[in-house]
Amino acid sequence: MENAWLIPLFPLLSFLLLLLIGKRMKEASAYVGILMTLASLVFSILVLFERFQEPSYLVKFNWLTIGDMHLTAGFEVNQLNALMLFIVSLVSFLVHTYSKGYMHGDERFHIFYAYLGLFTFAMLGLVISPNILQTYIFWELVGVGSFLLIGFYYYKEEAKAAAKKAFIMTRIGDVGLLIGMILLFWQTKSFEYSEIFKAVEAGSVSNTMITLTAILIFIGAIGKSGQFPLHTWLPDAMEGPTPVSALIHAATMVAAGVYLVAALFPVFSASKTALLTVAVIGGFTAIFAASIGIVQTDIKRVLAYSTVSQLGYMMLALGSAGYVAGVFHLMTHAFFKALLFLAAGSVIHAVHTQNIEEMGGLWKKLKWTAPLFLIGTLAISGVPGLSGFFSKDEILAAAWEGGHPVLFILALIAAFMTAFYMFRLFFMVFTGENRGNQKEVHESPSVMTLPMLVLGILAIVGGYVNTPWFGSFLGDWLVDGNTALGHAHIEGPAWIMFAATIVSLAGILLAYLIYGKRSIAPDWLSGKGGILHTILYNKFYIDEFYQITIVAITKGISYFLRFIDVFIVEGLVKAVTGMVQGLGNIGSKLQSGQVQTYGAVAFLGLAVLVVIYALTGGYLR
Amino acid sequence: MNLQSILSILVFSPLLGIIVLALLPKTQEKAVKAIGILATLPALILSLAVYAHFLAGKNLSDFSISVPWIKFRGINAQEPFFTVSYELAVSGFQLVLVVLTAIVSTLAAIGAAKFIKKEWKGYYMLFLLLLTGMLGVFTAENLILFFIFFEITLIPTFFLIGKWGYFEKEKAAYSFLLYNGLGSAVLLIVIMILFAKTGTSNIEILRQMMADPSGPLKDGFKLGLFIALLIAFGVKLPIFPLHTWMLRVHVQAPPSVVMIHSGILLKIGAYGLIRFGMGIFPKQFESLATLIAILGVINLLYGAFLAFIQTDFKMVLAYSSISHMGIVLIGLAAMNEAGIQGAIFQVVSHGLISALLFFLVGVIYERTETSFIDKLGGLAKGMPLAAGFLLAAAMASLGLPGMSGFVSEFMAFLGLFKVEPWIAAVGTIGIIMTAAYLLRAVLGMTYGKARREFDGGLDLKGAELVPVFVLMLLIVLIGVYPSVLSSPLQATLETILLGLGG
Amino acid sequence: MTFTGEFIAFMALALVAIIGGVLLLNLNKVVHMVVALIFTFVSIAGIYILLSAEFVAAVQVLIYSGAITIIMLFGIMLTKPYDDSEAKTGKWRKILVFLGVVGFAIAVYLGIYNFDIKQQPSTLHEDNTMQIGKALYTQYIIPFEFVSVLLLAALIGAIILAKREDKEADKE
Amino acid sequence: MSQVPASAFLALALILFCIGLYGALTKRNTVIVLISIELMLNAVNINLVTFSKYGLYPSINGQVFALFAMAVAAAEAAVGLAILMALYRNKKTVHIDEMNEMKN
Repeated sequence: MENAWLIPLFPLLSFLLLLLIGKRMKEASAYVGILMTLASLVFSILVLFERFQEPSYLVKFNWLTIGDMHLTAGFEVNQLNALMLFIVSLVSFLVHTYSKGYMHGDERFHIFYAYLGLFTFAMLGLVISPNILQTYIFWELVGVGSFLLIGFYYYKEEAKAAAKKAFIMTRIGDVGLLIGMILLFWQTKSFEYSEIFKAVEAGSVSNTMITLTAILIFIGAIGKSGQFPLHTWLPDAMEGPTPVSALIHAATMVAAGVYLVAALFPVFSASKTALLTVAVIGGFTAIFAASIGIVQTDIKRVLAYSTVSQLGYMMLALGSAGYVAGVFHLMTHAFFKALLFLAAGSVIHAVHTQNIEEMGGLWKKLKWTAPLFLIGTLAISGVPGLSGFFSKDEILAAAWEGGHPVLFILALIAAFMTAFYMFRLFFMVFTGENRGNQKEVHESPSVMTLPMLVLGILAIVGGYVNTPWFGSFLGDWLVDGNTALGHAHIEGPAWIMFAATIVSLAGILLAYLIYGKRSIAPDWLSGKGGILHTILYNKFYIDEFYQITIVAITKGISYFLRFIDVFIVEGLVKAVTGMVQGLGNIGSKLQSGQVQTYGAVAFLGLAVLVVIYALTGGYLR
Repeated sequence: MNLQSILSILVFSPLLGIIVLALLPKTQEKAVKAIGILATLPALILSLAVYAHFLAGKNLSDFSISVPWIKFRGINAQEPFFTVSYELAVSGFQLVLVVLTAIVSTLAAIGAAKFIKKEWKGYYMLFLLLLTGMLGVFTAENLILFFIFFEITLIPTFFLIGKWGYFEKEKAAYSFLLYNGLGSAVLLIVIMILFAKTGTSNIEILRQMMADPSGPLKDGFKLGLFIALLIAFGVKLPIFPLHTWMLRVHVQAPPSVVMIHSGILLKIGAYGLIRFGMGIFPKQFESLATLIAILGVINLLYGAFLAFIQTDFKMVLAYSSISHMGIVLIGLAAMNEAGIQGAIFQVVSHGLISALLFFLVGVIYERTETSFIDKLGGLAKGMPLAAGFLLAAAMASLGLPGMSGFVSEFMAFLGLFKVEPWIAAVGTIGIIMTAAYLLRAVLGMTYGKARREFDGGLDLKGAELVPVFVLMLLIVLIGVYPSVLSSPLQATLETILLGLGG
Repeated sequence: MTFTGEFIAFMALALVAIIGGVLLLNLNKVVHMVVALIFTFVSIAGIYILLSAEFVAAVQVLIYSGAITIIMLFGIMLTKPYDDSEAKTGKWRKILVFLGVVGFAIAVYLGIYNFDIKQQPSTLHEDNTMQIGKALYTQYIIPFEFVSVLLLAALIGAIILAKREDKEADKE
Repeated sequence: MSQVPASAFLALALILFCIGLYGALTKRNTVIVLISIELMLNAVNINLVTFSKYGLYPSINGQVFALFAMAVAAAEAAVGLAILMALYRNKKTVHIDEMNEMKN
């Protein structure tokens, strides 16, 4: 574990190397990236296994001295960190591999790999940070990696807008995090997680302050994890290449918000209000995003809203004091959502469109992709036996036990909707007639299918590390007797599991009836163009709302200030210069060229002086 | 070599270049350019040597020099002599600025070989004179000497802007001279009053004299002097509403001059505020701290909001400079280690970043003959390196961690949140706005559809890469390992905080 | 104070000088003005004699009453002194200047009216010309030579200035 | 020993000087202005000569200076008139208020 600091450095090396010499390496750049992330993965696995036996490991050194305060940097390997390291490096490695096939032929191939390296570096750095300042630093770097990759197709106006939006919206959240972090610092005199927890536990921080800082930090998580009301950037971020969506906007970065809340869980759990806020925002986002996902027609956007919804789920879990449930779902979600995105990428790669209304009947043509996509869909829908089922069950139990029946019902409805829209997606893409006009549809090369296969396996078996049946290994390990983190496993009533199963199966059935068997017209809910459909299709007009409020207000202030700048500030200056100029004009008018006038003036001056002299006798007293 | 004479050599070494240039015929362009660049090197090497001396753990006061210079009596023969000494010295803070000046100047000289299209000889002679002035400003240990160097920076800048600038260069040059002339007039009044009342113009002695409550000046009078200083350096910084001159200069001056101007000359304002405002009048600074914090936030937001709607990228950068100087004020107003250190970091960091940004703008302008955002677009295709660095520089400017902008912004806010949380909270809007306006501008230029066809070979090449790489390297170095900058500052900070009664 | 001959002479000369001056200001024709001034100059020469400066008096008559008045008359005759163009300056200036002059005169007069300096016996009237000659050729020899140079320069300058330029001459 | 006090001569000089000054500043005809200036110089000469006789140390120096002043005055009159002639040729006027070449 002493060498855990190497893990983030490999991708950084890949980034630097590719920036400098990537142009000459062309597509061989992929090997650099793959090799480096493989190294990270190997180290991560080693660290993970080491962590099973050994206690946490923490190294720090002085980074910056401010007076008598020493800010440190370093790295820490604890349970959560080790797990995150594994997840991130694994998904990153798989995506690196996958991209070799997906990005084949792009003229900025090496840049893509360089950016991937930068992002992976930042993400790995984020998860091993021992203090909140370092977390913040990598937090922002992750944002930049995401920004660069969203805007990878820089010549597309949509990509440009999406990248900008992603950066600015997450920045709004980041400022919340920054303020919360600084306030926490002045309360506890430290950025170290351990010091902060100690101070919070000792009660040296007032309750309102904890609530305030926790909520401010949560704003950061909202921004990064695409929670309502800062969620709109995430669906737009789908303008980036699909592997990027899989890596950043499904498995890792967006989960950073969840990770942050998890990492600071002792602070959150010290304030009921903060926890409730997290839970409510999470629950609302889960159902809100799911409802939008029902009507979207872009395959990636459906997945994106599903991501938002699932992240809301995790937040709900954390907010209901289900630490283990949240982290568990984070892990399983990383697997199956990455799988779904990679599979979707494979589909897009094959048919060159993202509109699901132009797909259909691809089951036979995509021999590998289709079953893998089905696995992912089943997992996310919570069908028993797959990973999503266990984690979702855990969350529902946590919500029930957390004492929020309303949130519990919200979660159930969200689960139903998830199952419904995911299978709607599945049926529309893979079954029925092909509605598009693709001539040749090829299965993707093995370099793309293999990573999907790995993820597919994990999506199936990933849940078995923490089940009510075979013991809650993950939970025990994560909590490790730390009471601040809550229980290792929440034993909910048995009916919850059945309810969850029934709900998801109902969702699947409904989707099958509408889109698979077509025994119910697709416009049963409300016809296309109906009010409900329109609202959902336009995502509740949130973007438009922001456009007419925040953006317009900002512009308004700007123009108002420009008015001040141009007319008042500049006007004052003009007034002053005008005054001087006026005086000058008067002065120059006096220069009439009349010699006698000059002489008269000079003489009058002399006369006045002489008179004064005569009257005063030479002294002015 | 005698250590004491090093600073004098450092400061006056560019004059040697002027002499050599004066002897060269105008027509030998290459030689003129080469000497113009070479003449900045002695200062660079010497300043780095001084820095190395400091790193070796030796005392910076080895370099202090004090030679009697002017001596005269007042009207009354019984009064003691007024003496003005030729005094140069460096503290850690000054050293950092001297190194910054030397680096940016060398790079700007390299840039000038590219951007300046006529009369290199005159340009480089003025440029080197300016360099001497700047180095002198940062090393002078005496108010009179400081003022002389301060004025030396004004005149060459005026001509550099007025002769080699763009279309409205004369107007820009005059408004530069007008504002800064007024500012330095106020400064001169303050210096003269201090000199007349105390009989000394040595900064260190003045500092001790002012700290003494039984000193020769009353508190109310000191407050007046401090406000005058704030105005004098506020013009330079610039503080809203004294900023309009600087917009014109940023837009009209040639890029290599703006590199110097935005990178170094604006910093003289911050330097003066810290050294004299805070150093000599700590109590007065404290009593106005809230006001300064509010001014800082106004600067920050005002610049940011206005940058958001500009159509000319140079204007965006000009307003962004105003905005960033707000952070300096915010940091200073915090009156604690974190804030002041943040402010100094911001001074250095902004110097590097804006030099880089203006260099890149210069390159882009040279290729495309416009700097309007809506006329550019899609530059990433024609000139990927320039676009990449522009984006990186913008990221540094908006305070991306891992680059110097973040460290300073972070510390400044860290400091202010301790004393004025509400003002600081309002100020954080500026962080968001910074991201918004920079991305809007930079993405507008580099991303999107290319507005025109670019032929090959437009990208950065050859000597142009040197400044870009060096500046980027320094920005990242400070961002990743801030101790490289903070360790020389510790002694200075302690002195200042001592004065603040911390 | 008794009315000695000297005093009566002074009063008469002073009166004539002042009347000449006043006429200079008030006459209408330029030539008359110059003629009025001749009276002033001559009476000033008389004053010089009262002040035991016979040589200066002689020179005064020669240069002022003679040379300068003559060239001024030439100047008047060579130009066209009478035209009907309106004056460009108002009468306000005249009033102001008049007030200023009066004020100045009063102020200075305050300084000199009781200026009673003790007289010393002097020998200025004895061989006045010889004394001047001695002073000029011994003590003031260098300034004297300079004056000659000055006069030469003035001569040449005046000629060059007054000479018509060749082109103009060709035209006419 | 003179019966007339020095202040009388000085007062005369003052009056003449004032007349000359007034003339120089108000007369339109340039020739008259020149003559007025000569009158002022004459007033000064009276002062010089007066002080050469009166005062603690009477001496010939005052008279010598008066002579120098006359020489200078003569030169001035000559040059002044020459300038006047040149100007008159160009502008066809002798009125001083129309000679505003110094304007602008």
